[in-house]
Amino acid sequence: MSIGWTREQMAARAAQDIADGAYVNLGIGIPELIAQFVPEGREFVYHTENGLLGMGPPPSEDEKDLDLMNAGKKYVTAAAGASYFHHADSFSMIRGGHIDVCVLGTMQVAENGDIANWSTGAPGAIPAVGGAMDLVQGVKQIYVITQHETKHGEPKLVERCSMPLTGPGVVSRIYTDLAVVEVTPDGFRLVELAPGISFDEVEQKTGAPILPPAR
Amino acid sequence: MSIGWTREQMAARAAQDIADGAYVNLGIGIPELIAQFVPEGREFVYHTENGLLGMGPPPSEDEKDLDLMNAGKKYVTAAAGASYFHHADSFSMIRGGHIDVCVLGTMQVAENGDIANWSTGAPGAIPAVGGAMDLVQGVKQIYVITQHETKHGEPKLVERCSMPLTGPGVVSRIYTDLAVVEVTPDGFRLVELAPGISFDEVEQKTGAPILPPAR
Amino acid sequence: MIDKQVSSIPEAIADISDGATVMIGGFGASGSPIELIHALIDQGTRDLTVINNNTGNGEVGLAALIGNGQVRKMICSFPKSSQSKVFPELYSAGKIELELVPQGTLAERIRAAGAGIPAFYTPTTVGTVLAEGKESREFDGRRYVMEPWLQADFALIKSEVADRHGNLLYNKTARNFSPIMAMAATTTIVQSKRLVAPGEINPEHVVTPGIFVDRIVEVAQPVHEDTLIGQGRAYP
Amino acid sequence: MIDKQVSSIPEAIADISDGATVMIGGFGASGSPIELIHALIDQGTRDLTVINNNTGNGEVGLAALIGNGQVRKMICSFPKSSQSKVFPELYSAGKIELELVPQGTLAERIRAAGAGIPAFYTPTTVGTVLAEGKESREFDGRRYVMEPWLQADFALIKSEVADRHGNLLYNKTARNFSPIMAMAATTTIVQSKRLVAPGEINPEHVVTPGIFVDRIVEVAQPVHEDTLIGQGRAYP
Repeated sequence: MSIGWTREQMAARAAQDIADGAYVNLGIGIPELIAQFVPEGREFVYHTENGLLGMGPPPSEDEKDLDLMNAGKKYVTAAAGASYFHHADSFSMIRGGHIDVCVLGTMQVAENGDIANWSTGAPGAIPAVGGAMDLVQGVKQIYVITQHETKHGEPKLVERCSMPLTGPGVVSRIYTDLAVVEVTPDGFRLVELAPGISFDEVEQKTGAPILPPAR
Repeated sequence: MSIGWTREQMAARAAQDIADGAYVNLGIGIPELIAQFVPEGREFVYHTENGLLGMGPPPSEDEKDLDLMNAGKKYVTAAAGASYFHHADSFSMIRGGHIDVCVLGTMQVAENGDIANWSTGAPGAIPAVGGAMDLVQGVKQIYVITQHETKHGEPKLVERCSMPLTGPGVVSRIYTDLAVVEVTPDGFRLVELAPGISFDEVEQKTGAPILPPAR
Repeated sequence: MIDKQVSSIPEAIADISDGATVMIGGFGASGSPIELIHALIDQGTRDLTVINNNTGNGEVGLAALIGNGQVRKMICSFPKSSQSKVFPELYSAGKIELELVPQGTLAERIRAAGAGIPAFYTPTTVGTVLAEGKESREFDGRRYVMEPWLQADFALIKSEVADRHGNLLYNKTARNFSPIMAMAATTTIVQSKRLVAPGEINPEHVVTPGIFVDRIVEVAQPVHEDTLIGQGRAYP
Repeated sequence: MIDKQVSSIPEAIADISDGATVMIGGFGASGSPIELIHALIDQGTRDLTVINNNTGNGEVGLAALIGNGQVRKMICSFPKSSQSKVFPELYSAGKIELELVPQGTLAERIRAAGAGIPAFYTPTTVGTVLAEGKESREFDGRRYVMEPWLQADFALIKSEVADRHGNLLYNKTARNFSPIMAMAATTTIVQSKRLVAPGEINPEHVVTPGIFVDRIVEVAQPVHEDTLIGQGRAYP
């Protein structure tokens, strides 16, 4: 069995690709870990769509304010230089192209950049979209962090998404436990392998052709 | 010659028709005088479209702040309970139907409620509209204060405006030096005569049929 | 004199009648006007259309209003919650309607109603099933869908500080949808933790100008939805 | 580390090049970033499209920029002024273009650009000559015209207080168009009377969040347009 990157290592690797001074929106789950791995000398400003720019780390029990939460409804703090605003202003930041990077988890991502991460499409499922469709259309760079395969060993990087799309052609980079993959006009292209992982293994576990790294 | 109402009396008469607690936007000129004639026991809140709700009277020389002006670019004060906001929010108040009454001066007003008060339409004139077209479309009640005739003795209350419209069918009441006139589905109707003024005189100086007061 | 204060919660909401469309501020538990919602449960108003980002948590507040069968239709972006089974059960049983609106589109539709903009174009949902049936067109080579404004008869809002004019301050991220809902509703009803004299709120700091507020009732010690849920409470 | 401060005005505006579209904050004299405008005159940048509610006053600031022949086109709502003959003379001589936009539509088009809304509908201008050539349609029995967003390459803004993140406070009605212009421009350049450390501005009071600001230059003692005009000054 392969080893690859842990969740923390995936987050740390993604953080390397975010520029100093970037405005960043982090999805729920592994993406949230990025805030723990900001590279030395860089400062990211976190946007949370419920109305806070400059989100800080979780509060101590003393600091906790029931009215200060993030979009995942977890208690957070406000960093120095933060600001509060209403929801229409918050989504103006998103839709208006002011956020530099959004890092999301996903169920599927396709070689053309399509992403499906809001609904399995199963009959009877209660649809719930939140801000996902706004984020993928509005943020300048959409990065995905995900296990390379589902729990059932099926590829999450696919030729075409079988689940309902969140947005078409929006993803630029994918960080998995096995590799960093970019989405190019020619499809998936390997950027970097996790330690101990071979290109063959990544190719085998990817549901679409994958190109070797650009020279 | 008729006497009729002075500018101050016209403003005072219009103020009588504004309810306690109303949000009011006052145009430049005679409409501004309304603020001096608020009826006993009533409170009006003045909106000025450059970004202040709760505009107060002109400042003393000591109070004057070069950054606190009204839409007519005159220095003003902020009353207790005032708020500042940006221009898009300010015109949301107007366009969104939140302002109760707007009182405007005019060049012409027609029996169907059309108003023309932004451009003579003369060739070569520099067009300048400001917020007039937003106000007439957005505010709940549009009142007009104007001399009944132009300086050249021509009627300002007309069958159809000959000048370019500011907005169609928007005016509900007109306060002139001679009379208070309402705009009804049947055209102009007299509400009240100024002291010493006869219905005949008003009829003669109005460029459209005018109905006697409703019983 | 302008004085939008009313003396009791039941009086503040008395004219919300069956069939009304009601916006309720709050994102999750933060900013939820629990006392106003519970009064609406006490009043028994039915057949409501409720606009909120979510569908409530636990068995208090909005979840309790839904659970009590008073809501015909929810308009929201995220009707699932780890802390509430109320909506999912009713929805699965076909007993409540749902209009699913992406969060940013929901916010913008509400703001548009307050700003007198009957419709606008957004890229959100383009290329997805949620764009089906929507009018779309291209601007500068990119496709957008048209979205209509979203108006309401009433908005129920929680504020931190208010004055008799209706000027409001909020607490941190409890602000969320409340300022735009106050703009969009015909009648905006506010429960405020503190009431101050006009002039005590710095005009530079006002978040919701009084023009958008119709009634204010003081609720000096509001319960927080998260506290009630932590105590395992249900309403009524 | 995020630090949007630049050390000089010429440096702040150096990349504004010929042919750029520039939004300039201010309503009349209030909020006009005089020092940034005068630096643009010094720089000699030409063929500009300028977006402002007016066309400047006297022979300083925006009026001086226009008078110096650097502006190809004005987009504004009220190009006349009792205090300036600069624009009217050039316009009558056919030497400058004008796009006349009603004030509320101007504000909303700017805000739309900042919010990623390529077009919206408004009742303003319906039934007037300013609606000619515009697409219109009915919603709920009332007619509206469609208006496109209004984007810019640069915004020049005057603030009262700023921090290195770009969070801004304004002074009274000097706020006017500045917050929405900061949203709508690719690059927003701010002259601020005071610079403070992050955290000194209460997050509840921030008017323009730093995300909308690119550069800040301190101008501790800005001249006010009205003061210059009162002194009969001309620039340069």
